[in-house]
Amino acid sequence: MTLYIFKRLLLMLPTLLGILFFTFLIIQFVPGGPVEQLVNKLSGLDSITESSSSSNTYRGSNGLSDEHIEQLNKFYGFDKPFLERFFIMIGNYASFDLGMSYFHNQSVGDLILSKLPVSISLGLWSFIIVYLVSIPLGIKKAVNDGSRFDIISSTIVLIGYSIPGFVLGIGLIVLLGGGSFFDIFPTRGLVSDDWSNLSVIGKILDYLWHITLPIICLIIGSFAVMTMLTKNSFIDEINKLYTVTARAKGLSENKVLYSHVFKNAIIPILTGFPAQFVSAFFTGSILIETIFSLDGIGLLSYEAIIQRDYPVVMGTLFVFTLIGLLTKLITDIMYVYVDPRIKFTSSNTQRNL
Amino acid sequence: MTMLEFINYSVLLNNSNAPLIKDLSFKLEEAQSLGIVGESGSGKSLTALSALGLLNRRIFSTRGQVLLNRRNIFELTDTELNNIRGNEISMIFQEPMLSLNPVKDLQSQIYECVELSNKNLDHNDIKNSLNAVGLTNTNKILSSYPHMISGGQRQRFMIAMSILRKPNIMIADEPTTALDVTLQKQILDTLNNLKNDLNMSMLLISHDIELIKRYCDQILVMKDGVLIENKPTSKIFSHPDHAYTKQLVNFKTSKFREDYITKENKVLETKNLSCKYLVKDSFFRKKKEYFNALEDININIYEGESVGIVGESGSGKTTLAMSIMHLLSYDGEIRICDKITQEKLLGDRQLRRNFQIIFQDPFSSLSPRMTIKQILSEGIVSLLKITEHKKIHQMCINILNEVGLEENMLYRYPQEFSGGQRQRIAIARALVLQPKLLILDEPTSALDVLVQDSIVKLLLNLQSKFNLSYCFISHDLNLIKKMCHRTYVMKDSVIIEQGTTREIFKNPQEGYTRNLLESSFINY
Amino acid sequence: SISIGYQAKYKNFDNFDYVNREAFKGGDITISAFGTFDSLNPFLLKSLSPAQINNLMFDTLMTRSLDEPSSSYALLAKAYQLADDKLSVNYYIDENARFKNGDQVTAYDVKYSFDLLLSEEAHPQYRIYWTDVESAEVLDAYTVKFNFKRRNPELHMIIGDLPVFSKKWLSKREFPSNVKKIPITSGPYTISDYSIGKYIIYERNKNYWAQDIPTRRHMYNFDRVIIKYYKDMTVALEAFKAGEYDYIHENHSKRWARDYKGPNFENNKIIKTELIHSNNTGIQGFAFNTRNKIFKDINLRKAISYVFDFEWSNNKLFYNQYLRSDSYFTNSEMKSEIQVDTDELKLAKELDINSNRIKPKYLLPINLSASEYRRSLISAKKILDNSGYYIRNNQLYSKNKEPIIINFLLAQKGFERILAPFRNNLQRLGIKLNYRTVDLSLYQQRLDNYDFDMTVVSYPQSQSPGSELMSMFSSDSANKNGAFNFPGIQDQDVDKLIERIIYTKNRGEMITAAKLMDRLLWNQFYMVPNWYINTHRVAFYNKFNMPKEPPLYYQATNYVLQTWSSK
Amino acid sequence: MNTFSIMWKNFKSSRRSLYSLYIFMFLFIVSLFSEMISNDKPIIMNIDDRVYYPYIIDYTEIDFGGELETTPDYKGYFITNLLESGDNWAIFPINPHSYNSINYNNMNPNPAPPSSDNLLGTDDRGRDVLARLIYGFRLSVVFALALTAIGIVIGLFFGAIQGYFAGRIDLYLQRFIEIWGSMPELYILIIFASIFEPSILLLIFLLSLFGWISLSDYVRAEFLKGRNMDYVNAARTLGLTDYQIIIKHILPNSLISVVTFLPFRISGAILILTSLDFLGLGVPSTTPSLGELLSQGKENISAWWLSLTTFVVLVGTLMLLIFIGEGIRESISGKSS
Ligand SMILES: Nc1ncnc2c1ncn2[C@@H]1O[C@H](COP(=O)(O)OP(=O)(O)OP(=O)(O)O)[C@@H](O)[C@H]1O
Ligand SMILES: Nc1ncnc2c1ncn2[C@@H]1O[C@H](COP(=O)(O)OP(=O)(O)OP(=O)(O)O)[C@@H](O)[C@H]1O
Ligand SMILES: [Mg+2]
Ligand SMILES: [Mg+2]
Repeated sequence: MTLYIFKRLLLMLPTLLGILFFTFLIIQFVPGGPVEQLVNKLSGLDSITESSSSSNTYRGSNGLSDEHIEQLNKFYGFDKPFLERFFIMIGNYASFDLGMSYFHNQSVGDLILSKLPVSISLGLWSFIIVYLVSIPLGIKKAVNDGSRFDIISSTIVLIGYSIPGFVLGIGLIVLLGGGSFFDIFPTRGLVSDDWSNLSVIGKILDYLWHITLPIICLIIGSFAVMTMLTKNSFIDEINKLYTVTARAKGLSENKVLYSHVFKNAIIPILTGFPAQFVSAFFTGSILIETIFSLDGIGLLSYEAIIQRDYPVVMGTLFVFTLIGLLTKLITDIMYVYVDPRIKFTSSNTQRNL
Repeated sequence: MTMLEFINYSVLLNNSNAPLIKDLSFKLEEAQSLGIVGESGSGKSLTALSALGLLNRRIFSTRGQVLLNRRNIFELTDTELNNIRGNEISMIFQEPMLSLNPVKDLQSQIYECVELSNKNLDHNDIKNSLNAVGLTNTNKILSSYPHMISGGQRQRFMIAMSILRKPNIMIADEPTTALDVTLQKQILDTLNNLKNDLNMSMLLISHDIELIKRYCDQILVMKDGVLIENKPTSKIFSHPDHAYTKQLVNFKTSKFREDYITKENKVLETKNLSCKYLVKDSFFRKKKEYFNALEDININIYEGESVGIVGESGSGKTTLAMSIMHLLSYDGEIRICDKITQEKLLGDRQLRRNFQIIFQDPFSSLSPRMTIKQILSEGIVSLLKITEHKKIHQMCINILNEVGLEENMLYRYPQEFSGGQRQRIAIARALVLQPKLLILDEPTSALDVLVQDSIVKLLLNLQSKFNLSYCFISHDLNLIKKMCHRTYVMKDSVIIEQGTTREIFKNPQEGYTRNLLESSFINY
Repeated sequence: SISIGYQAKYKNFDNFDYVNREAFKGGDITISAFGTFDSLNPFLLKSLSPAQINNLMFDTLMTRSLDEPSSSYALLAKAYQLADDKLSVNYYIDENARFKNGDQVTAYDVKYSFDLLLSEEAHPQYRIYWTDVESAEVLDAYTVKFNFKRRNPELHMIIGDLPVFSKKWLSKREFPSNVKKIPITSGPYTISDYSIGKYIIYERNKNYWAQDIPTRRHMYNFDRVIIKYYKDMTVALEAFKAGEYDYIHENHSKRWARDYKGPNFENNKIIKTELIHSNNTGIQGFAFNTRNKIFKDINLRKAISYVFDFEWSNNKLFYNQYLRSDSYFTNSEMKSEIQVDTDELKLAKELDINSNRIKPKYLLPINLSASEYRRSLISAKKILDNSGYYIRNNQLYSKNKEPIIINFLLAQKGFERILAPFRNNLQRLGIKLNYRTVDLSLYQQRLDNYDFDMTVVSYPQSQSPGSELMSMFSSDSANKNGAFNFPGIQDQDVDKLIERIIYTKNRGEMITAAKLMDRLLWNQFYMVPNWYINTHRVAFYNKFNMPKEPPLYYQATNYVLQTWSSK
Repeated sequence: MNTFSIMWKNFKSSRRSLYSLYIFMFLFIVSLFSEMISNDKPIIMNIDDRVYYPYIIDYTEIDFGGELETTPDYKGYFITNLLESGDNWAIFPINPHSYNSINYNNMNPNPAPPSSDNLLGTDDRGRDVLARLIYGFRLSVVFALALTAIGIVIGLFFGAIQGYFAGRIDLYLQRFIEIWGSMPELYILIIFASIFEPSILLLIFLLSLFGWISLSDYVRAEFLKGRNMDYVNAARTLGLTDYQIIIKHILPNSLISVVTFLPFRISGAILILTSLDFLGLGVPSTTPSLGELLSQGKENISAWWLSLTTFVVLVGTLMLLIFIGEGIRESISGKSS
């Protein structure tokens, strides 16, 4: 196991390098880079809407001259050859410098850091709530498989799953945050504008008050998969002989479920952990973030992709994957902890003779 | 005082309404020990489970009453039931292999009992009860996971868990199938002592008539889900009523096996076979701890020969079998049929046709998502290369019949059988291939004498017909005596004695062997 | 004052006519902005600055009036002097001008501002804007001289738009990187509080040096201007209805018609109104790429133009909020009438333009009912029939047997709903139109390489069009990648007219040339004209006073912040 | 009785799953005949005592005495006029709109609320929502089934190999998957979009490149667990090949996650079209898909008939799929017999 972990940690380096390289390579082929984006903005072509009311500025003589474009290319560092740029980037990464954003006047590292509060707020809460609700619910459904409770709760979580996020988000805002019905919750941000002047309790309440709606939107769709997964993995285990033993010992039903079946059934749930974790904390929900004007890492990386802000794309990707790889390793180790029969070595024993 | 009473109790299958137990009525008095014998599949285990209210309601439905201390257990609330279970009534399950939680270490599993107990128990009690069942190396056992200990050790651990809390009623479903006679005796004596000291009542299910005779006051005989006889022990043996009972009682053990063997072709030869398990993998230290389960084992088996392996529980018999089957990594050399070595096997899986095994734990060796038909036909297709559906089907039916099962069971899943039935399925799966060498790891531990006898006859028959070789691993000295030309005795990972069965039984050299034979109920 | 080609309106004035002389100084206004901001330096390429920062914080040398097409009046510069050779201009800084910190505004600050804005670190838009300005020179503490690269009648006015900030704000080195330092400026407001990406509060400078000069009097009345950021339009509107901010400007017909409803509208807490304007709205339309073979035929372009059913679209898609574009200079005095006027004829003669081309403008069909539209369709079909087009299996072919299949390039999904009925109608003539919305960058790349059959083009125009017309309509630009001549217009007569528009000194002449150009372009069917709106759709809480009449040429939000006041 | 018929028997024993399957199949088969249910071409038409079959035969307007040489707009001004005069009549399908036909005669601006003409209203450009739902259901389901099937096959393949062989194979395959999975999917999609015209097939191909990754992790975990079971050893002794062991022994015991994710993957595949639309990679908006309707719902929040109807269809589909999935789960675990 020690050796295995060591090997895995070691292999992370080439993996990361590979990921960075291929992404970097692919970026070369993406049509339209930051320069095009800029040209687009400068020429006002990005703002053609249904009716573009005019802007009466003098708009330069002939669009962007070649000279200007060349300057821009240099500005973004596109004048250097591909490999050189790649190695410069790797060098910087090695010294924990994720580079500067093309469009924000900030280093990628700072940018990510500045978005962390939102991401952690949304991620942490939704992550916790989803697991805290789904697992007991799934277990209960497994125990009562086919009962009315099972069907009704299925229906509810599935409806939650299918409600399009924007409908729910906007719906909640219109209903609870807007001027049309009730004006109970705020419509944007993580805290009020005058947050810094509040008392400690006031700060906490204000914070909770702000994140209620976004968290509701975030989690409502996430219950279904987790609940069904829990239910299905439990159903398989719930009638095995060892549960009979446990019951014969006089363990209460909950004890049987949570301390005996749980460990046996947890593996599929555990498997989803890294992806859930990374997506909860980092990918987030772009939709919810926009609707509630929250600035998280999810939105950052998504916008970077659309705007061709390559340093941010690479930087966020790097951070995501690094954390993803680590959590994945942790889950793999957890597998062994959860089920001691699992081994990663393919020793002779496992060879099919 | 009546501790447990069944009144007109029936068990039905939910989806087919077929009765598995019909109108069962009997009483278990205080400090009484009641034995249940009966055909494999006759409903003994279901009866036992019913006493604790543990039948799965999704599969079975029940009629009638089960009174525990005069309270109908079907009318108890969950908390009441939980209080009763383990404290008042305790159970030892027939399948020790699967009755332990595979992903929890044994320590936490037994500590649960301590916590739930209404008596004040501590670590010493645990130690004592483990010692009582012959598990002396407590630390090693407690830190293990179920898959790391041998079949017999698991079974003893189960027993230790149940006696730990000193219940008023003990239900033991085939408690000693995986144990050698010495241990068997030790454990049943322990139970008996409990009975005498604490007025414990006991329901003992077993197919071992001798054992029942020795330890039970009253005996129930079951067949096809019906109670056919309920009498005090002495009466059963003197005046059996039912034909089946008569057969049971009058069953005579046979002689030593003495037919002549030409010791020509070696079917199995091991040279310096060793095998070790990784017990502890330390994260920080480089050192790993291993446990040597086999050390320098040299055995031979010739064509047409039956060889017995007896030995202490946990001495490495199963490990030996698994390494012969090339399912474990080992050091040393194993040759099968003179030519099959590890390398050869790597190149050609078909060679496995020559040697097969019946696992000690039949249940877990049967895939839970496959029907019996699929399980049986798999080997036929892959090793015998028979693809004709009709033919396969016929072969499946034939072999099922030969092990005493019925055709209509072909489409059921392993979890829908009784312990003995599963064991026979495992036997059928191996036999249908007619391998040159067949390793049988406790093949008849869950079978009653009659079925066992018919299986033995079948094996002998096949042996003489096809010149097969058998390697019996068993605690049942009777079986060894009946079947085996030669016997090896194992203890603590090594072979301590070998010779013809007669030599060993008549004139044991080692203390362990002598002990073993002395404690057995049979006179040789 | 500076004005291009006409007499400036104001002389010795107290205040602009469009301000409210009774305006009360004080109170707050809260407005919304879309997206985010991440820097307080509005001049960088790599940053997003907060909304309105330029207007509210930075005084320019000169300031424009909103009721004239193109006139600048003194602000930081009290006077200017254009050199005789027209290759340089001197600006004389007002000695009273003060930065917020009390420092005088000097020529050094002006030069410093100019140099930084033209440096490589600054947003390239400034370099583009002042391409023709060579350098700035300090003549003395209050005089700065700008040298020009070439003569251009607008240039001295354009440099008057230079925003000025204090040298003390940022050093040259800090300029590209320090984005958190509040600019030291001489403008009417300063930043009192902000939170990146969430809100910014501008506070009125009570000691604003220009408080009482004519170009500022009775303007910038709110004590605080608060801007809140939203990332979603729908949510922003809901927030407005909930009273989270006071004023909103809408530019979407569907939302304007459907979503501006609710209790606060009914009880008149919110006023929903349209402010009329005279901005030159230029033209927007579905442009044909005449570089493509099929679109070289004007008849096809004409027929397709006839098929577009503006009235239906306006009625069924736009809630009747739009007017049909009828010129390349819609809603302005440069729009040519249908009939030729004599000035145009004279100009045509003068520029040697073939008089055959000086014809009345083609009228586009107006379809008030389904039957009228059918007539338009049939007349479009006649046009095609007459020029040799034919139909096989529901597909139209040109004389040269080319199938007429059009790929319409889109960057905004919003246009799909407009194209869908158009597409179905074209089908009736056997013309296949496929529209496809692509990623913005990809779109830009395609535009740059003119890789499309048709696309939506918008040519906004200023009140006094100038050299930007070159890039839009001149023959030179037709083959230059990255220019704005999307239809591929190559017309020597148009080239001549552009020249005239840029270099004439007389606004009247300029207007005539523009009209003539409009006529020539219009009759060539380079695009299917779209629509325009001559009002700003705004809604606001009923707590503001405003001038009686809006000015002529203005952007809604700027105007509100400049001239409105609290009740 | 073979495996399949046993499974089917088990499946049938769960009523809910069986009915769900029936309903789903019914809806799907009905939607295969969308053209007959919802179309703007009349089935039969009588004009000036001549009978026409526009549904089968492609007439031009000339055939009806008009001027245009293309297929007439049967709901348009010309034909409507014809039908109103004399004894002319026409029989339209139940819902007289096709997925791309625009109701030019609607009284209300678009998106227009439900009316007798458009039972579920129109979308933002005047197309009939009901018609788009019917056609969209068909396309989305086919698309989703294809995508899901491919994703599951590939995911099972990689997951099984990793989990079963473990050791080095697992170590390297996992690294490969990590690299593969971290590719900027959107960029790859954009690159392809700039090279090819978007189409359903292209989309299925592109999305399949990455769609399997999450599943393979689950399968891997279950195989890691499953390969140590005794019955796997038993199968080895029977000389089964690795492939047979994987397929017959471990796989049936490792399907929890696959079965669980199945319905969600299908509905996810339906929705994925929405999120790709704006890149110009989603299918062209002329193709009817539920995703397209939903994204219209997003643009037109106040037009509740857009999102509500789509939502109902989605929930319904998802429920049916979940119940079917539950039946499948029970049928492989052989719970009832
Ligand atoms: N889940 C099930 N579904 C269907 N039949 C079952 C199921 N469990 C047990 N049976 C049947 O019930 C009968 C009684 O089973 P039980 O386990 O009580 O037998 P037993 O007397 O303990 O036999 P053995 O001595 O072999 O253990 C058997 O015939 C068995 O086939
Ligand atoms: N996976 C494992 N890890 C560590 N130790 C193991 C493992 N499997 C078995 N052992 C140990 O190896 C020894 C031999 O086990 P084995 O199963 O071969 O015994 P056995 O002779 O078959 O006993 P029984 O008669 O009880 O079945 C036991 O002491 C057991 O604790
Ligand atoms: Mg039994
Ligand atoms: Mg053993």
